[in-house]
Amino acid sequence: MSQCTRVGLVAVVGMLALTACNGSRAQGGSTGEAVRGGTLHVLASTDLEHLDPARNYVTSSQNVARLIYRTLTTVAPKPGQAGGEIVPDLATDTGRPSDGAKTWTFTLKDGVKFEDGQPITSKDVKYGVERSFAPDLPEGAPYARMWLVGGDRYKGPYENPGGLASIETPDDKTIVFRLNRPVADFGSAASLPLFAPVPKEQDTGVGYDGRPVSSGPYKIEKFEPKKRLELVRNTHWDPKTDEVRKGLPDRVVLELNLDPAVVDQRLVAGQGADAEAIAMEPIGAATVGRVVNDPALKDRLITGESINTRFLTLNTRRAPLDNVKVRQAIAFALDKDALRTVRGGPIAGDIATTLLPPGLAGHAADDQFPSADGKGDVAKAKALLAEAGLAQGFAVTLDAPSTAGGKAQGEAVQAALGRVGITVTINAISPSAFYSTIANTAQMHDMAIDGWTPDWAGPSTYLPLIFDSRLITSEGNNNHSQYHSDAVNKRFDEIAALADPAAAATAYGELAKQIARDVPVVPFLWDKAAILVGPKVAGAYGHVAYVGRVDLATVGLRK
Amino acid sequence: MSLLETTDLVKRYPVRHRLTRRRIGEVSAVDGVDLAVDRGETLGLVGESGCGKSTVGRLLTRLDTPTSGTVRFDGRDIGPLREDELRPVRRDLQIVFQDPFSSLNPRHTVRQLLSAPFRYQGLEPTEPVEDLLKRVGLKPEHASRYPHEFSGGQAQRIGIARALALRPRLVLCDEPVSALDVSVQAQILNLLRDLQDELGLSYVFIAHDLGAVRQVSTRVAVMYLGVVVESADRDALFGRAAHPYTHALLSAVPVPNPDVERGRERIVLRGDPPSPLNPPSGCRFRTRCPKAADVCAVERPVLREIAPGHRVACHFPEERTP
Amino acid sequence: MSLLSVRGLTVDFPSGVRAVDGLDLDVEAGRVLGVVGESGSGKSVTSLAVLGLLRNARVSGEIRFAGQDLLSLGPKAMRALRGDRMAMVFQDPLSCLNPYYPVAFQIAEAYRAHRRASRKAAHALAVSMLERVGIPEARRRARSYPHEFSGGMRQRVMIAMALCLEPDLLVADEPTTALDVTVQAQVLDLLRDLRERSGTAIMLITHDMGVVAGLADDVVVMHGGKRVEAGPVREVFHSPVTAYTRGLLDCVPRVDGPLPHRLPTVEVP
Amino acid sequence: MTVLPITRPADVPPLRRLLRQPSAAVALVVVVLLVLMAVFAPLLVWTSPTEFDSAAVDPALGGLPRGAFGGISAEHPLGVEPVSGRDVLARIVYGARVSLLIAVLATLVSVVVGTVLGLVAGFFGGVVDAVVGRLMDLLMSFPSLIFMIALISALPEANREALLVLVLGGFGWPYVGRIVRGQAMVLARGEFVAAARALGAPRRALLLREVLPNLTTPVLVVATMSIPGYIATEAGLSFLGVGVRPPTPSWGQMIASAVPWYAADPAYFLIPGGFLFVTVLAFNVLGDAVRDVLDPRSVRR
Amino acid sequence: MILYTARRLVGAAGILLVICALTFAVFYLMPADPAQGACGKACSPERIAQIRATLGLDQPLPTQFAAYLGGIVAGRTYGSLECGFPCLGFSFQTNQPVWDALTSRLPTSVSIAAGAALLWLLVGCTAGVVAALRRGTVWDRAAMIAALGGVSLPIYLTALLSQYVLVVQLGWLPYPREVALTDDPVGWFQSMLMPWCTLAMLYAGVYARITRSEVLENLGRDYVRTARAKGLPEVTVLRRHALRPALMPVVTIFGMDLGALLGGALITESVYGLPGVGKLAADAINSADQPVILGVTLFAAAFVVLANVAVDLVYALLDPRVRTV
Repeated sequence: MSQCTRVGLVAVVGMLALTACNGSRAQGGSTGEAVRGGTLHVLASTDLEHLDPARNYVTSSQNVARLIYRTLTTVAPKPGQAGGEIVPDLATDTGRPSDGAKTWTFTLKDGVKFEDGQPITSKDVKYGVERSFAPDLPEGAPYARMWLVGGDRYKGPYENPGGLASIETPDDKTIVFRLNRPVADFGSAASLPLFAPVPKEQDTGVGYDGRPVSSGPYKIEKFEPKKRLELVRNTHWDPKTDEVRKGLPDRVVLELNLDPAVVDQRLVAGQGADAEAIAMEPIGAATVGRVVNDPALKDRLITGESINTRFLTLNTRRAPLDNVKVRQAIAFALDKDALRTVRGGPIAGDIATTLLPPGLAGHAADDQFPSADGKGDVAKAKALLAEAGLAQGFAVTLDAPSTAGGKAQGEAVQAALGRVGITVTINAISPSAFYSTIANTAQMHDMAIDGWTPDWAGPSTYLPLIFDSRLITSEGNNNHSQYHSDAVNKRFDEIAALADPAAAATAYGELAKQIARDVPVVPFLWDKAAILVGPKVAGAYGHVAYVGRVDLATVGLRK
Repeated sequence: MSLLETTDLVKRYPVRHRLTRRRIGEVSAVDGVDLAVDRGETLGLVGESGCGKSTVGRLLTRLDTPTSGTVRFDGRDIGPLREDELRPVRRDLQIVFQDPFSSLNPRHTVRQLLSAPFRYQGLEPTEPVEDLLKRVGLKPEHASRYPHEFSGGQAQRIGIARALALRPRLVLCDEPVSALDVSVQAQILNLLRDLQDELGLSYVFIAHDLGAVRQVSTRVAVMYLGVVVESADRDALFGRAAHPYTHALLSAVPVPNPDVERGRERIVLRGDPPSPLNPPSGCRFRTRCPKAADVCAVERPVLREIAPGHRVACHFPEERTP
Repeated sequence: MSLLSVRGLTVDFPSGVRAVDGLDLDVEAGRVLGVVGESGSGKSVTSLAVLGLLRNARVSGEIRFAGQDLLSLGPKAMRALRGDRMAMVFQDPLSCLNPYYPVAFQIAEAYRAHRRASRKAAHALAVSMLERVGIPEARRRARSYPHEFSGGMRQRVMIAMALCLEPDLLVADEPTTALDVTVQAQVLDLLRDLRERSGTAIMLITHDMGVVAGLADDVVVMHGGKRVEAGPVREVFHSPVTAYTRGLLDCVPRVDGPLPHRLPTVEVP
Repeated sequence: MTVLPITRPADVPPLRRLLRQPSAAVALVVVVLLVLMAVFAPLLVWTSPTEFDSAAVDPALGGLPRGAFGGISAEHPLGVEPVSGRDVLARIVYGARVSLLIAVLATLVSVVVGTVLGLVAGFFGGVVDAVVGRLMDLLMSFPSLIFMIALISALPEANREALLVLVLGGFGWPYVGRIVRGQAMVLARGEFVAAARALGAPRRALLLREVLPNLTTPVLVVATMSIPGYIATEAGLSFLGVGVRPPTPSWGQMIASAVPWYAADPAYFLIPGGFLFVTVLAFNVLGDAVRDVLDPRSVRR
Repeated sequence: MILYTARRLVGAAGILLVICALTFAVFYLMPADPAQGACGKACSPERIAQIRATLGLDQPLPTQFAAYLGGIVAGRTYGSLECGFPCLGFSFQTNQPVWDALTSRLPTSVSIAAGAALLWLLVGCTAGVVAALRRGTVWDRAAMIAALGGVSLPIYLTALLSQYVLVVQLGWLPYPREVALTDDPVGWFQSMLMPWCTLAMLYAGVYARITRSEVLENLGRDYVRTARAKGLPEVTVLRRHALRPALMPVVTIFGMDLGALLGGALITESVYGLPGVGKLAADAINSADQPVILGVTLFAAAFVVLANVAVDLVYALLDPRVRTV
């Protein structure tokens, strides 16, 4: 869940960065065969938040981490929706459930080694998971803590060296997880970085973030946070044990924290070393025009699919937004097209009409607040406001990140709602404080620029997390709209009990329609990622698990 | 009783390092000075730069506070008075400064300048500005002008008019003519003399120009390195100077007469005045004195009377008569 | 022929002020000419004009030095004369000495500008000049900076600097005005002494009639940029022709002689 | 003896002397025009600076303005903002209000605080001077831009304009204070102050009647010279994202939002940038001329 | 002199202490809770409390401040983590020691500052001298107009314009990026050229004006007249007697500017995207990374304060009047 959230954060907050997802057909620029060798450059306008597997919970870092360490399972190295498929990585399969999916067993492959040649054992995986309980190492995915038996009391290996009993390692190849409830898609969760092995002797605590030990094709040669990461081959990685990663370039160099406009311009120019570079983030709106009008550039543009949905959250507890008619009026008044233009226009994605994006299982076509070109239906909105007795309008406050992109989206909302007499004041919040502010029920104002990406390509880490009223907490709250419906809560419990994932997905799709009628959020964009790569790059495609960013594990350079 | 009298007046200033602002010593600018000015009298205070005469002036008018010793004005010690207690005294005790331009606020008109004394004293003007101007030889229409529109001599007249506005009994003139051209000097000196005759003023006239001092003073005190070395009636001092320093001073003044200048025996002192930071022991003049003897280095000569009203601080005063 | 002969000298400033207006004067070799006047009389401007140190001013008339017409000389030739054959001493020795360099350096600099000499030789000469103008411990003091000297000593340094090339003409502009009387007497003595020994002609500019009386052979009285009166000192002082000169002589309060109740004042011509 | 009289060419009024310099006259005209533009903004443009015009931009091209030079047309004489299609002219005109108001008020704050503290420190010396002097040293040693950003982003959003004025003025006053202190120190030792003391003037009168009027010239000069600095700093802060809040337009904010667009739509940064440059230049030229006219030191040169 | 230097350094340390305290205080006004930020979204109150304890955020403010100061002089430990002298803490964002972050960014900032300073000194002082010597001529006027224009050019405008013209349109220069001088001197030069010129343009104007007025002032000094009266060649007069004293105030201002510049070429580095100390500060402020903000502020202030001390000492060394009592 937080994966999405964090993605949402990065995407909303990043200066006019576009996040994209769905429908990865585009192979632009990837004519020619990728060969082994060379140095791949990655130009990133963001930073790698954490490389420590216990803390790594942001898609861009996960994408990079896949080059460095392996997890029990991982996502399939395929473009489009196929990328959502979970495949074995360190383990021989995607996990064997038993005890009604309350016990999960994995067996490690033979011949897997750390960068120093030491074989990877199940104890290293167990230790890696245990680290994610340490308070010193926050920010990681919460699933181990939520689901493992005794996880609520365990404080990590530094404080409880005895380890967590619910993770068993009967031998060096086998690892067994005992859960406190049935979890049907634990195999998907096992693709998260916290299921990567960490050799206990080489654990440097907080410092591990700067130099995690490699189990994958590359190891860290040099890392300067917010500046540069240089990766070189890990000679102890055996390609025969790894069907996912190709490990083509000899070196991978990431330039971090660059200005997004500079990244775009360097890739547009594509000269020198930049010919062998790819962008980490989608192109900015300002670059769209040049790329669209230039066939050579268009050829180098990759459109990756994403399962990220952007929406405007409405606080259902604050008057007059507690009136569903007012919320519906806002849904009609919103100019989704203008909001999309802020993010780059059609290239940045499709105008959203449902909560679940088309790439996600359970998506069902629906549009309860239709308007021409997504520009809003002012007349209907006004009529609804009149019905609610607010024809003269009212004033609200919108929380938005204080970045250029955040402000621009805020202004677009401001201009659109102004058409129906709603005066919007933008409360610009520093990006670092943005999510903790709107996650605080006392601090969240009337509306917020918001969004969600599930942790894996299924709806189970989406709707229940943000619309179950029983999960509302005063701080760290995910139900930003503070939406409450007993009927919906009940339905969540029923769907969770379903054994068949497909049936569950369909049920979530139906439930999404029901929630949409109450308008706790107004979806406006299904992201896509339009990413530029250099002319010498081959085999690049956008990966749905990495919100449409280029799959680093497979990309290579042409001869 | 004298109108103004000082007893053992001492003023020391701390000396700070230029760069570090650290106190590195102390200058005795004034080191035990006794003076007295009687009503209607002009006391000339003469000496070279750095001898402490201007400091004495600031102490007499309480622009500075003495380190020790007393300043009695009309019998009252004004040394320890607070500024508000001093205010009434200031009506009787005024100053004329050296540089007429820097002593007149350039942002004020003559009218403002000349009414300021009354305003600051909280008094109704007793004399129109125009009358004050006329008294010092300026025209009434000058009242609306600013100081920089005047010549040096005229500006000094304004300074004098301001000092006289409150009808003081004593005016301290601190080098009132040394910034002026010779021809203007004479006018100002004449004006001061006329005003004294007219208003019965007492003056303390501080100057380095012995000729000007002789011209206006009734009594003269000579200072050297913070002490008075000789004091006497004007004629006694200029005619029968007893201190070697006074002698040297008088002999050094060039006289506008080629015959006198070429013929006369000149006493040319050697070297420069010592630093007041580290004055010589005993007699302060001994380092440059042609008559210095061993005793001078040991014993500080006291000011003693060698004739009625003629006092000198020297172990070997000149006994010549003209 | 005079060493310096000025005829019809006129100096105009861009502001429209005519500082000197048709001035004639002569300095004879080996003699001292006193130029007296009050402030604004144009005496200092005259001295600067003679040395060719006036900038932004129009100088006309004729200045002949040892037969050469200075106004027609180029800057290079003027520079060669300046400091070498004619030198100058100014009023305020503190501001006229560069605070950043030791005094000996500044003297040696003057010497080396005109004569080929090693640094060392020039320094030695500077030390000997300092000795000659009566600076005690000259060898040690040579390396001191101007601010470490007293006013009188600084003026001695200036004089040493002016005389180090044994000029034919020394222009002294109010050389003692900034000094105390006792020090002034020393400096006047020094000038008198130097002149007797070296035979340098001096053009002495001053407002002090006493200084002129003590040092000058001839005198020119100036007022408003014009020459009011000129002649041998004795003549001019004893029987001044103009009321202005008489006034200037009489208005100065004196330390000797009769004491008038009021001073005579000057009649401006 | 030659005494340099304090000459003050006051025969010609300062304003006329100012206008005699062609550059200063032009600068003054520019400044006056800018001020008029800011004051009468609503009369000059009818378009709202916050109104979106989606017809003026092309979403397919990422919101690039339709038409040449940033979408210059009869409707939008200076073009439109990419993406939103807001009118650039309207934003420039209203932005001038914000930029000028903040700069002028910040100058006012720094001048008032700087003059009062500098005057008191310079006049009284001693402990007061030591305290004020230390405070000024401290503030001038601050990496002020970094600290300003941290401070502004730390403080509540309540009123950004007022906050900017206070922060700019708060960090700016030592530069006024230092000059005033120096002058006050010289003036306090001056003979005309001694003369006033000798006349029995109370301290208040010494400060207000004797010393203060003589500070008007340096204060006026430093005030004029500091306005362009504040305009540029405000724009810089807006540029770095801690300026006035959207949708209030400010020039710095406009330039900041133009950064990603500079290659695609150069007109979008050239127009506000040009206005900013001309404004700062005009104030600089004017400040320079004011100093020449009022500061006797520079007259002498 | 040694005593004086020591005293000045103690004074400087005092100022830094106050700056440190103020910055520390300001950080606690910030809305972002570092513990919450570090914890992420799925975060329980207990977990936040644990993080607070590890970071020492649960201590009273003065205690935290004292611990911080202690770290600077002697190093400290955070839980299991050793932070050696001079410890400015660890970045909340990257866990990198702040000291390492600063020092790794210093070469870029030094490259920018030093090159720009050299350029503006050369251009500014030359223009100032020429303007002073050719006072009132076209040269003078042109130099002064250019100077005023340069001073009035906001950095971000110059930066964008130069980048648009030289990089985008003409392609004469590559996009500035971080290149080590030792790795690729040509690339380093190409990358630095625009930042240098941009900064130099801003400062050169100031220096031209200061130099001009100082030279003019010195040309009017009596000792220059003396030098001419001595018959010195005009070149010597200018060099020795007009320029040298004129450079004193230039040195003073230069020292302070350089100190300030090293501390934060915030806008230049941000616009050109160069990872210097200024960029570090901007990023840290955006992410409410308290230890980094504190570190950069102190670091920058230290440069300013030390530059002040250095300038005074240089002044004392250069000016004989100050040197001897």
